[in-house]
Amino acid sequence: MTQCAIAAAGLGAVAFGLAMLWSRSLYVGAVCLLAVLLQTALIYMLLGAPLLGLLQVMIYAGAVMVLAVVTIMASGGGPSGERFADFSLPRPLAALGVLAVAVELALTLASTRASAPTPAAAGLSAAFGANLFHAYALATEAVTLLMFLASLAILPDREPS
Amino acid sequence: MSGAVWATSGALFAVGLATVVLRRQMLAMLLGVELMVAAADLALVRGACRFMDPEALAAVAVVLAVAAAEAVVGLSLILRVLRSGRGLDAGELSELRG
Amino acid sequence: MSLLTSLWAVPALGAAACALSGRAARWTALVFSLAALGLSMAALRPILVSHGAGLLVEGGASGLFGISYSLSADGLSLALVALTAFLNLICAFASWELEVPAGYWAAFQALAAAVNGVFLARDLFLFYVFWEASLIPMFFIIGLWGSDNRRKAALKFFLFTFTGSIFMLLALLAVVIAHQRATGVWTWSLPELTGTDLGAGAPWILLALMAGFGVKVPMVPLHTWLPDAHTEAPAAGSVMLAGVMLKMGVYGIIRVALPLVPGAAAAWMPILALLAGVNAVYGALCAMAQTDLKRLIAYSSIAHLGFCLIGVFSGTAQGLAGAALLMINHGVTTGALFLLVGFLYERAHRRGLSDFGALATRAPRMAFFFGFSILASIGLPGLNGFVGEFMCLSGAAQSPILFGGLPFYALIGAIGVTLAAAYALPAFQSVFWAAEGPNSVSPKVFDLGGRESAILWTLCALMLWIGLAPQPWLATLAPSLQGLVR
Amino acid sequence: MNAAQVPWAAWLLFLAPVSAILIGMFVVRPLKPEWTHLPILASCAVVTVCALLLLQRVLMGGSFDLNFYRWAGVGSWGVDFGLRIDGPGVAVLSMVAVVGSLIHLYAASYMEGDPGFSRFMLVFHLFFLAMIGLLTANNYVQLYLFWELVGAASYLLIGFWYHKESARKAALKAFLTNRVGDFGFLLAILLIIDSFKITHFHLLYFLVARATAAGHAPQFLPAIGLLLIWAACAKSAQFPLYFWLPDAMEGPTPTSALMHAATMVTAGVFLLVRSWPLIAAVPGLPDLVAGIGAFTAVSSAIVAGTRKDLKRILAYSTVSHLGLMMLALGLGRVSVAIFHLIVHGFFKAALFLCAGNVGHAIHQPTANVDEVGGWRKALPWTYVFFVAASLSLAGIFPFGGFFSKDAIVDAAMERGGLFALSGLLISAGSAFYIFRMLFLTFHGERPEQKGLSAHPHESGSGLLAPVGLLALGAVVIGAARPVVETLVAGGWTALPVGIPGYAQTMNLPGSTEIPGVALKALLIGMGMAALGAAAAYALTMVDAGWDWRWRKSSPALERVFDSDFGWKTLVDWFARGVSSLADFVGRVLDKKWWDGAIEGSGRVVQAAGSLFSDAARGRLNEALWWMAAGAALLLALGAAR
Amino acid sequence: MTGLAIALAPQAVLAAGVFGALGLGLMARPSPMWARALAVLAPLAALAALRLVVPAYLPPLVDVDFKGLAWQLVIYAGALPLAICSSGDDVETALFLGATLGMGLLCAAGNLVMLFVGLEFMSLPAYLLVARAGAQGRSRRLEAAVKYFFAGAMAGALFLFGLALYYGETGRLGPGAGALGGLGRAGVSLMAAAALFKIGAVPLHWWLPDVYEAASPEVSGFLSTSMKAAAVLFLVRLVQIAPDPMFAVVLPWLGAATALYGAALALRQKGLRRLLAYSSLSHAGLLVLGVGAWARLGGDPDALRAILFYLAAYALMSNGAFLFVAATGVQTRDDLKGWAARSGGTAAAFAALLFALGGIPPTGGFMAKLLVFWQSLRAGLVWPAALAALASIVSLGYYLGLVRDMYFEVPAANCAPIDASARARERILVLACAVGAVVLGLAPLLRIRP
Repeated sequence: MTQCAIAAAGLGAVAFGLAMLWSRSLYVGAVCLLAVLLQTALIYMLLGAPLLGLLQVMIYAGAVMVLAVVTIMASGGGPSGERFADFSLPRPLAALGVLAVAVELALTLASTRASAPTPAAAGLSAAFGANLFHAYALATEAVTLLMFLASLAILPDREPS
Repeated sequence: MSGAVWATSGALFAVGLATVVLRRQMLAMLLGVELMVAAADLALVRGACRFMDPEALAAVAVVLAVAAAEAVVGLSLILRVLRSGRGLDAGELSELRG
Repeated sequence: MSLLTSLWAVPALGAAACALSGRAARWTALVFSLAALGLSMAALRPILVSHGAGLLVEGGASGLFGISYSLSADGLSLALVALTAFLNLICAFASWELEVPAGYWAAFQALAAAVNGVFLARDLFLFYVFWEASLIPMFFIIGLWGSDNRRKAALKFFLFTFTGSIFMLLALLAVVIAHQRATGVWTWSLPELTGTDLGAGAPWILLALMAGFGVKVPMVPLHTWLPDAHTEAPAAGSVMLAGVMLKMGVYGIIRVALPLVPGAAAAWMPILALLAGVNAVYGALCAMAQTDLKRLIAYSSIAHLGFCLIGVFSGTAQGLAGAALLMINHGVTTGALFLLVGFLYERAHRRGLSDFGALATRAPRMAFFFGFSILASIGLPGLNGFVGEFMCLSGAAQSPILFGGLPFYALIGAIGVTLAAAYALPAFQSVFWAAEGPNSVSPKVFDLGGRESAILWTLCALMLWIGLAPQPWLATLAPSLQGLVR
Repeated sequence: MNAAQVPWAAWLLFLAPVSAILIGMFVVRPLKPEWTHLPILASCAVVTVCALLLLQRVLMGGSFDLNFYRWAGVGSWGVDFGLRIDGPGVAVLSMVAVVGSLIHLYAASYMEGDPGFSRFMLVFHLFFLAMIGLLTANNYVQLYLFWELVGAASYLLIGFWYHKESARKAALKAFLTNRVGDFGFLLAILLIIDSFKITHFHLLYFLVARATAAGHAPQFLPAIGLLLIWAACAKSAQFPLYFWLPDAMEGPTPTSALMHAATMVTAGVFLLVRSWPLIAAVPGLPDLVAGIGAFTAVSSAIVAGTRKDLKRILAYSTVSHLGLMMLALGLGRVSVAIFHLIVHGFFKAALFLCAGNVGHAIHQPTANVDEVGGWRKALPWTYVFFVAASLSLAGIFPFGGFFSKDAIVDAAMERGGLFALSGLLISAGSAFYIFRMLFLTFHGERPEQKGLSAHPHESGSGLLAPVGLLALGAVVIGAARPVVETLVAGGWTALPVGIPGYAQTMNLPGSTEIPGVALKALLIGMGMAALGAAAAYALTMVDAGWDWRWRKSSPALERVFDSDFGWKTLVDWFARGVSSLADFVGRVLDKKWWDGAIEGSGRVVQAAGSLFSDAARGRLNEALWWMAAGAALLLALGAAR
Repeated sequence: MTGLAIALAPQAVLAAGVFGALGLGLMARPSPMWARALAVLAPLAALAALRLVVPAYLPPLVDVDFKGLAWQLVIYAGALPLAICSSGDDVETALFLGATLGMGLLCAAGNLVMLFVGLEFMSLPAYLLVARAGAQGRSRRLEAAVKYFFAGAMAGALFLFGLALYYGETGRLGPGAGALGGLGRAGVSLMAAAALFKIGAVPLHWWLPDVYEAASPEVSGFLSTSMKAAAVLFLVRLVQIAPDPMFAVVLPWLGAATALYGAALALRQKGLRRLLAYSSLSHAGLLVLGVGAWARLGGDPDALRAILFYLAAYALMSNGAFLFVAATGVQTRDDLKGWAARSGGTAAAFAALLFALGGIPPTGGFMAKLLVFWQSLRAGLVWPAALAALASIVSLGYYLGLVRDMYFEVPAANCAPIDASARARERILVLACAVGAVVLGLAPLLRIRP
């Protein structure tokens, strides 16, 4: 049962992704991305990592997407002109290049044995929480400092002395 | 049917890549990057659950934070370019060449 | 600071001293040149006493990666070091009245230091470092104080030699690696490396080494930098370039290329000897076609070194000794010729054969010295040019390499000797004897002064001395080449 | 025999000229250039005395061969320099010394007032020293050294009046032709060292004799012989390489007299005499030498008869007489060849100096047949000396020339066949051209000639005395026949050398005795000479205008004679070929193609650089596309295996 | 916890530095002197702390070994010039220290996640530093920063997806995964792409010239030395953690191609900074060749020592070159004409640096190139070494071209005289770097152990 739920969520995510790619206006793109993120959070929960799903929703869907929407509003991102960038080589060829990457990925993924899904262990998310602050303590601290540094980006430039 | 998760993450990654490479507006490209990272996280989580490995989950959490930081930096840079009057179009940015 | 180290360290210090001494740079240069000459004589004395058999070795503690600071000197290398010191002194005198910055004198001292380093190095790494380091001072000498299109010539000179020597570096590395694979020891010292089994790669390594040294000698296909570099360099620069830097190539072949890959060298010797023969004839033919006096002398250098290589590749005792002596002779004779062309250029700022006429009446001394040097250069017996060429050709005649049973290389060499007169004398005639042409600048040429004559008298005396009594010179040079005799 | 026992005369032979040149150059020339000739004349005197003393010593059997010092040597290979005073050497040496001194005397007054006087005298004496060295060398390398020095001196002297274009061209032609000859000589020396390991004459004679006796002559002996003949042909102006001698007349008359008549040109014959055992050991070579000699002699005698310039007539005459010497040598008569060399030295020098006086009479370096005529009265002394010398040249009985020239003709007759015919033709020919010159210059004014209107005046005593002595010598020299005979006989005999079994005298490949005056030879020789003289008289005195008439009537024929039967045009064509080859190699092949290709490679790299940098148009999307493509490439490579 | 503190002492010091810089921001009117002092003190303290560190392996994230320590030494030393010449703006100092800290973390990374965190930690502040630092050319710097950001973000995403694939196959985030199947190898390839992006290998190099040209010279110097060293270590660690035969084959040829590409393009550049950027690309190619040789030799310590020596020498040379641009304000090659006549001292130093960059013997540059050629020949990579040799010949074309412009050309008529006192700090540093580069050349004889 969870399997078809996962599949459905997956399909939904891909659909919204494609919508984001094709959407002319940035608003629609942002909303589609939000939907994709929610779908993946759902998949996390289905796979047995509810805490992570919650984290995803909180950090990603919440903070990041809000920032994105605000920026789009600031830039007046209504339906603007040309959707795709122009390339020195003709555009379909450019698309073909990207397609090649996708095909390669699909091939490598297809070659993996589809192993049977094991039901998520009960205590996984608990262990995950503890692990975050013991084994990966260094990483978490480093990341928090990184976020703090990233916030410096907002400070305006020094007026040229 | 865990292959489905692989399929979705692969597809999402491809779409994200297409968005980054093909779209003209920088903001859309940024969204594309976020999509690619989400796809990678999905694959990681699937692996973590399969191997019952809390470490991988912690890794995904860390990656989420990093992606957030990255988004902040990206958005601020794009805004600054916007405010300096060069618009959202990536094609405009070709003063440095040769 | 032991003797051999001082041989290259003193000129190096001299370079620094000249750079710092501003106006009095020429005096510092003179002092250091004299010191260098004295030191080289002191080093040469034990060799002379023991009839050229001695070998001085110095240093040797192995540093990092098997590299060790070790020098060695025998008859040949000390003779070349003495030649460098002598020519450096001559150049100091020759450019005494030029108004040039201190850098000019520093560059010459640095050049002498680097070249001495090449002749004394026992460690291949040290050999390569000095080999490339000698390019920098010459690059500046040609570039800064050369004549009109000196920039292109300087860059072409540097790039040409660098290209050759970078492939030489790869070859040296291959030998060092092969040695380590065989013995498990990293070492760059030449005596230990000779005789390593290089297996299938030997011909390639020989080719790369010959490319590196061939550019410097120059061997014909790799020679096109020489005419430009010589024509654009200042007088003293051409003297040092022709007198000493070309010998680094031949010294490299004798000391590094042939001993390192004896098997491949023996197999390829006929081809190499043929190339040497081509060098001699090709250089003479090109010289006949030149209209610029200095360019003509440059091509004559190619021809002379073609004989030198015939002697080296003949593999006979007198061939090798003749080649070594020819290196010294060429330094003296071509040095004198370049000085004369330099003095001519100082006065009239022109070098074309048709730019002058009837200089014999205006400048009889210059005519005498130029005639004397030209005769020495084309190998008139009794002067120094003949001794070297005769022994090289005699070596070629007796050499085991035969081309269809005939001493073919002696034949090519003899043709080269004959052609020598065909380019040298017409040049002498058109500058000194022919009547003044329409655009002749002869009126601006006044005769040589006392200083210039003194320099040229010493060179002419040396030419005559080596021509009539070469035996003491041969005694010091020959023993150090025993190894290559087949 | 060590250095101490060497007679002081031998030392002085070299010391005098060297010190004279050094004093002249460093002391006299800077102070008083016009006195340069004084130390030089003194040295000439000393050299003459020494030469005669050495002659007397060798006659008494005192010849020696000694190595002084090792010139250059490495391991087993070595060349020593030394001195060899023996029969042929000292014979030619004394002729050179006597004739040379007289010509120096003549030159001192002839060149007076010339701006380059001191330069001339110094180089003139340098040549003299080189000639001495050549004659007394005891090995091939030392001989080659002086051989080249003589060539260089002749270059400087022919080109003495360098403001004249023709003199410069002649000097260069002379030197380059000699260089071509020396190419052969150098190769010969190299092969000698390769085959015999030594270059000393007397050791070589012994080794060659032993080798030929044992039947296994070294592989390169024929080549060595041929190359030596090639060198001799260049220096002694024989057929293939003679064309430089007539042009060498551009030099001042003393030069022509000393070098291009008496001494330098005979060096080639002397070389063949020195290496005669080597050449005789190879079956075909002596006949080749004789053939070349005969052909050159006949052809140049004919051409001499057609020349207008006096000195050129004498030049072709010299070529002819050298051919005679080669012929004598080829026929095996070594001493006859040397004797004719000595006699020829005297009368040809006298003739040249007379020609010099004739030119001097009208203040020109040389005179043309048109500018002279009927000067018997105006230049009485010159006329007398000219007659004496020309009689000696023609080989008329009592005069010196008869004894040597007819000995050759006699040998030719004895050999018979073509050589006999050429012998007769030469006798007639030489009589014809010398008497034609005599009659045209001194007898019968002709309308085509300026004659007395050029109001010539006799030269001063300084010029006449040396000519007189030489003319006297030309007449008297015939008596020296037995002296030369004994000298040459000792030429190749053993000299005290430490090789065991060397003591015995070698059997001489050629006969050294000079036949006495055979009646048959007398008649034939005199007959042909008379015939030649009569023809000359007929074509110059009886039909006075003949000389000019045939030139106008058949200009084509004149062109044939001018170009020496087409040989000169062939040589010019070859010279132009070589220089155009050099131009092609030097300018097109080296500069344009090869150098251009190398510099071109630099431009190729720059073009590649600009191609890439145009591709980088700085667009962000394109950059990312390339990144994606790069990642795809790595993926493909990663998954490939 | 204490073990971690000791193992990561230098990183801790830098973190304190970052907090200090941020603290400065809070003060009302912070005088630039404080920020500048902090910028210099922090790396020096880190260098001092480096001596305390004892190599330790603290699973899963941290693995400090001699290699890591040596690399940190080179990175912090490479960061000093930018620290000394910093403009005293506290935000800039924070960003600079943050980037340096990121590199430190990367050196201590034990597994792929920490490697990724280190990568991002050093990249993000770098994007901002490029956008912010520097006096003029603000719009060009912004454009460069955006390009740098997007390229970096995409590389990060590629790395992540590669990590996911690798984890999907092996179930491990760290070393010790044994032979890899198809999925694992694909993952490794993607991760390698991210590393090669950071170094600037050919297909992934497009950002490098624009960033180095637009950023202020000191920042470019910092990026081209310390950042490149970190990127090389990133590749080395990646090869160590996930060894794959693909590296030994692809890296040498990719390195040779990058070297040739960089040299060919630098040959025709008119702008001096863009020329130095492409020359840095060419040197990156040689480094990749070095890593390829090291991978092919199966992780031979000698090969690693060669790479490290190259990075140390390059740190001196590249910083020196960019500082010369900063000190003299030279924009194009024509401004450089006749420079020796106008200011001898800096011209001589720059000439020495150019000779070093070109690999001419008495200098460190030659020693570095020799070692890389040596190791690649040892690994049997004859043809890539020959191509790299060809590249260094082409590179001489422009290095010597610059020396020719400086010395042999006549200065343009209307050029203003140079006052030697301006930007004294940069001039002194250029001289110091030049002397360092030459002394390093004699390393083997003076037994300096890299």
